[in-house]
Amino acid sequence: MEILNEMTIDFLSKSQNEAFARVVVAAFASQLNPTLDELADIKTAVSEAVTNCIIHGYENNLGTIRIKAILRENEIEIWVQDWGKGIEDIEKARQPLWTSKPELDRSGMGFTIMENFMDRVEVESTLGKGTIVKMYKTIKNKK
Amino acid sequence: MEILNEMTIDFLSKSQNEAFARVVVAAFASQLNPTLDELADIKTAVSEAVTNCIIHGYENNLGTIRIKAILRENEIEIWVQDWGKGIEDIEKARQPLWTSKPELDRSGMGFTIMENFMDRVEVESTLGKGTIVKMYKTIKNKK
Amino acid sequence: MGVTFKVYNDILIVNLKGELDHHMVRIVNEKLDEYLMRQTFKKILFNFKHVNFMDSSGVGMLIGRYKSFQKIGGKVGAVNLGKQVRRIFEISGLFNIIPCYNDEIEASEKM
Amino acid sequence: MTLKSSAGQLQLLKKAKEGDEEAKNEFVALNLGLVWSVVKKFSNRGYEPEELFQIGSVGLLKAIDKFDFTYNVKFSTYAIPMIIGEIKRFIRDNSPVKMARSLRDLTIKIQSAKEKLLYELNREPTIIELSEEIGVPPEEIVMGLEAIQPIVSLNDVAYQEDGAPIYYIDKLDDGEQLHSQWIEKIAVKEALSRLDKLERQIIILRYFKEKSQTEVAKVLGITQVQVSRLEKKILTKIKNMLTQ
Ligand SMILES: Nc1ncnc2c1ncn2[C@@H]1O[C@H](COP(=O)(O)OP(=O)(O)OP(=O)(O)O)[C@@H](O)[C@H]1O
Ligand SMILES: Nc1ncnc2c1ncn2[C@@H]1O[C@H](COP(=O)(O)OP(=O)(O)OP(=O)(O)O)[C@@H](O)[C@H]1O
Ligand SMILES: [Mg+2]
Ligand SMILES: [Mg+2]
Repeated sequence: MEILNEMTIDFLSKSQNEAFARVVVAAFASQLNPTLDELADIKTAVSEAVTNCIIHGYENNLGTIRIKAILRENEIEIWVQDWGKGIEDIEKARQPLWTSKPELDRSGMGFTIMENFMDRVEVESTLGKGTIVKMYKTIKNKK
Repeated sequence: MEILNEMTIDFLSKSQNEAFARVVVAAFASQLNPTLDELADIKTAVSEAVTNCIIHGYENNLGTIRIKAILRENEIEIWVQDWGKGIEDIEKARQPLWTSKPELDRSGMGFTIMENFMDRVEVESTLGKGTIVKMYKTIKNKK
Repeated sequence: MGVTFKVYNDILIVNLKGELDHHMVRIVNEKLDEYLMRQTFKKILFNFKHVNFMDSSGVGMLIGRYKSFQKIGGKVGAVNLGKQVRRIFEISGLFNIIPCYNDEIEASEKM
Repeated sequence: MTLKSSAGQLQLLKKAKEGDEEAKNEFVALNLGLVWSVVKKFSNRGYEPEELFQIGSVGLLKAIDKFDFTYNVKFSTYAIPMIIGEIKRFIRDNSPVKMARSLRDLTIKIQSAKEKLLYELNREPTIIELSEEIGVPPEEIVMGLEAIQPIVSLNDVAYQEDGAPIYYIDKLDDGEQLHSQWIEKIAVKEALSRLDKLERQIIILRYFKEKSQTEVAKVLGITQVQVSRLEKKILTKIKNMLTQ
């Protein structure tokens, strides 16, 4: 499908940027005329992915997080990328309630939430190189 | 002065992205706890620079606009860059009411607005290569 | 953005304001730990009235408090859940361990 | 707009500065477009454009008075920063109130529009529907949804003191005169709830019902001086609560 609009943003892996990332993606997504619920879904999914970059990808050290968003006629595609630790076993990581950091009060729900709030989630990762989470959501034109 | 936070965003030179660009910079600048008027000033200045990239830099063709923002303790630094036409005579271009496009109903006020709403404005440009507008505003910490 | 505290009978009410993400959870935990060091409570009620967003970090925070309060025979509750917060509670199964009340009065009676 | 040649305009300006009222009026008329161009750049501040236009025109008049032909600049180069300065000064003196009101109004408007459209459409409204209802770009609505502002229901009671409760919906278009700094934060309701009864009465009478200190004194049975002292103390208290 034809690309209507596109943006890429790089920011530091600081926790104060989590809210910033949510607003940026939501503001961009608003061009597809979503409902407030759809916007809330997108914000939540982005929040999960960005938080993962901060606490798992970079383990709270400083690094760059990149979010890319593509708007097509009825769909938003969002990539959340880090150049951090990477995921050893993606299938295991995506299991509900599986977390590598129980001591940090993580419940292992991030991927489950992303999968529930977006329509499709793909994860690419290489140990020591980084991780890209790609998420897709259909936003039908309402009138 | 030490960099507190930093972000870089690339987006397409479409006019529907002007509002998006304003909100992105405003959301980022909010971390310095500006007053609502300081935020409005920043948004207006960014709007002028982005509009210039669209109508002068790319002359309404498609291109990439890059905004970079750096937060220091009492200051925000904003770069607005395009890889378009470039400016032939920067000094002349910066004159109040000077415009290369009077037929487009432009008043030639953009740079004057940027200079009056931000504290300092620097312009770098190379014909055929592009333009970078760098703007600075002091945002004192209020407590 | 932030957290304020109020005491209602023997319940510590934690008034949350803002988006309960990883960043805010850190702040809430810090302030809450500080508060609990000065005075212990066995009952804690999180007020979500001014929270219109929560993610897994908020879930983790609530589970963490549930566990630590359980150890001392205490209870954790929540009030005033908004729409999005409610969804996160449902999806994460939080309703199974954190009871939600309509207001402080009901919480006080039932906790 | 008929544009006199710049040489012609310069002549007019010369005559105007020599005391020729007619030339001055004509010169001003020719430059009102300039004032409007500047006013347009302040469209996001919660002020009526006509109001800012009047202020900007004052800046234009000042520029005419102060312009000196020995300055090596065009009149417009000199005038624009003066017009901007005049408007900015006006905004700064009136400000936090206006901007904070417009921001708070936005929050309340979003809530109100959401409820209205939900009822009308029988489904969640889209962001563009909200945008059209409120008259604010979608991206700004996204920012307005940020939880720095607590979402208040219009049917929430703003406060209630011995009498009919005042709802937030009543406050939407009122001209409260609220003390400059603290209105920037919108957690007024919470702060009010933490005052004691007398403190709350004073704030309500002074800032929501706009009574003078003397009138307040009469209602409460204390002296105007006491009201003044108490008011100062209360505002400091509220400010501290809100900046914590
Ligand atoms: N960007 C990433 N880089 C490295 N590892 C990651 C990344 N994202 C996720 N992971 C791994 O996948 C696991 C599961 O992630 P998920 O978000 O589902 O749960 P969590 O982050 O551990 O807990 P929660 O999201 O509930 O706070 C993580 O524990 C981590 O090991
Ligand atoms: N990014 C850019 N690329 C190429 N030329 C530019 C760029 N920005 C500004 N210019 C040149 O500088 C001139 C002055 O810009 P300025 O913003 O002050 O006025 P304007 O854009 O012509 O009118 P207005 O901003 O009032 O609509 C422009 O007319 C244009 O020739
Ligand atoms: Mg996670
Ligand atoms: Mg311009």
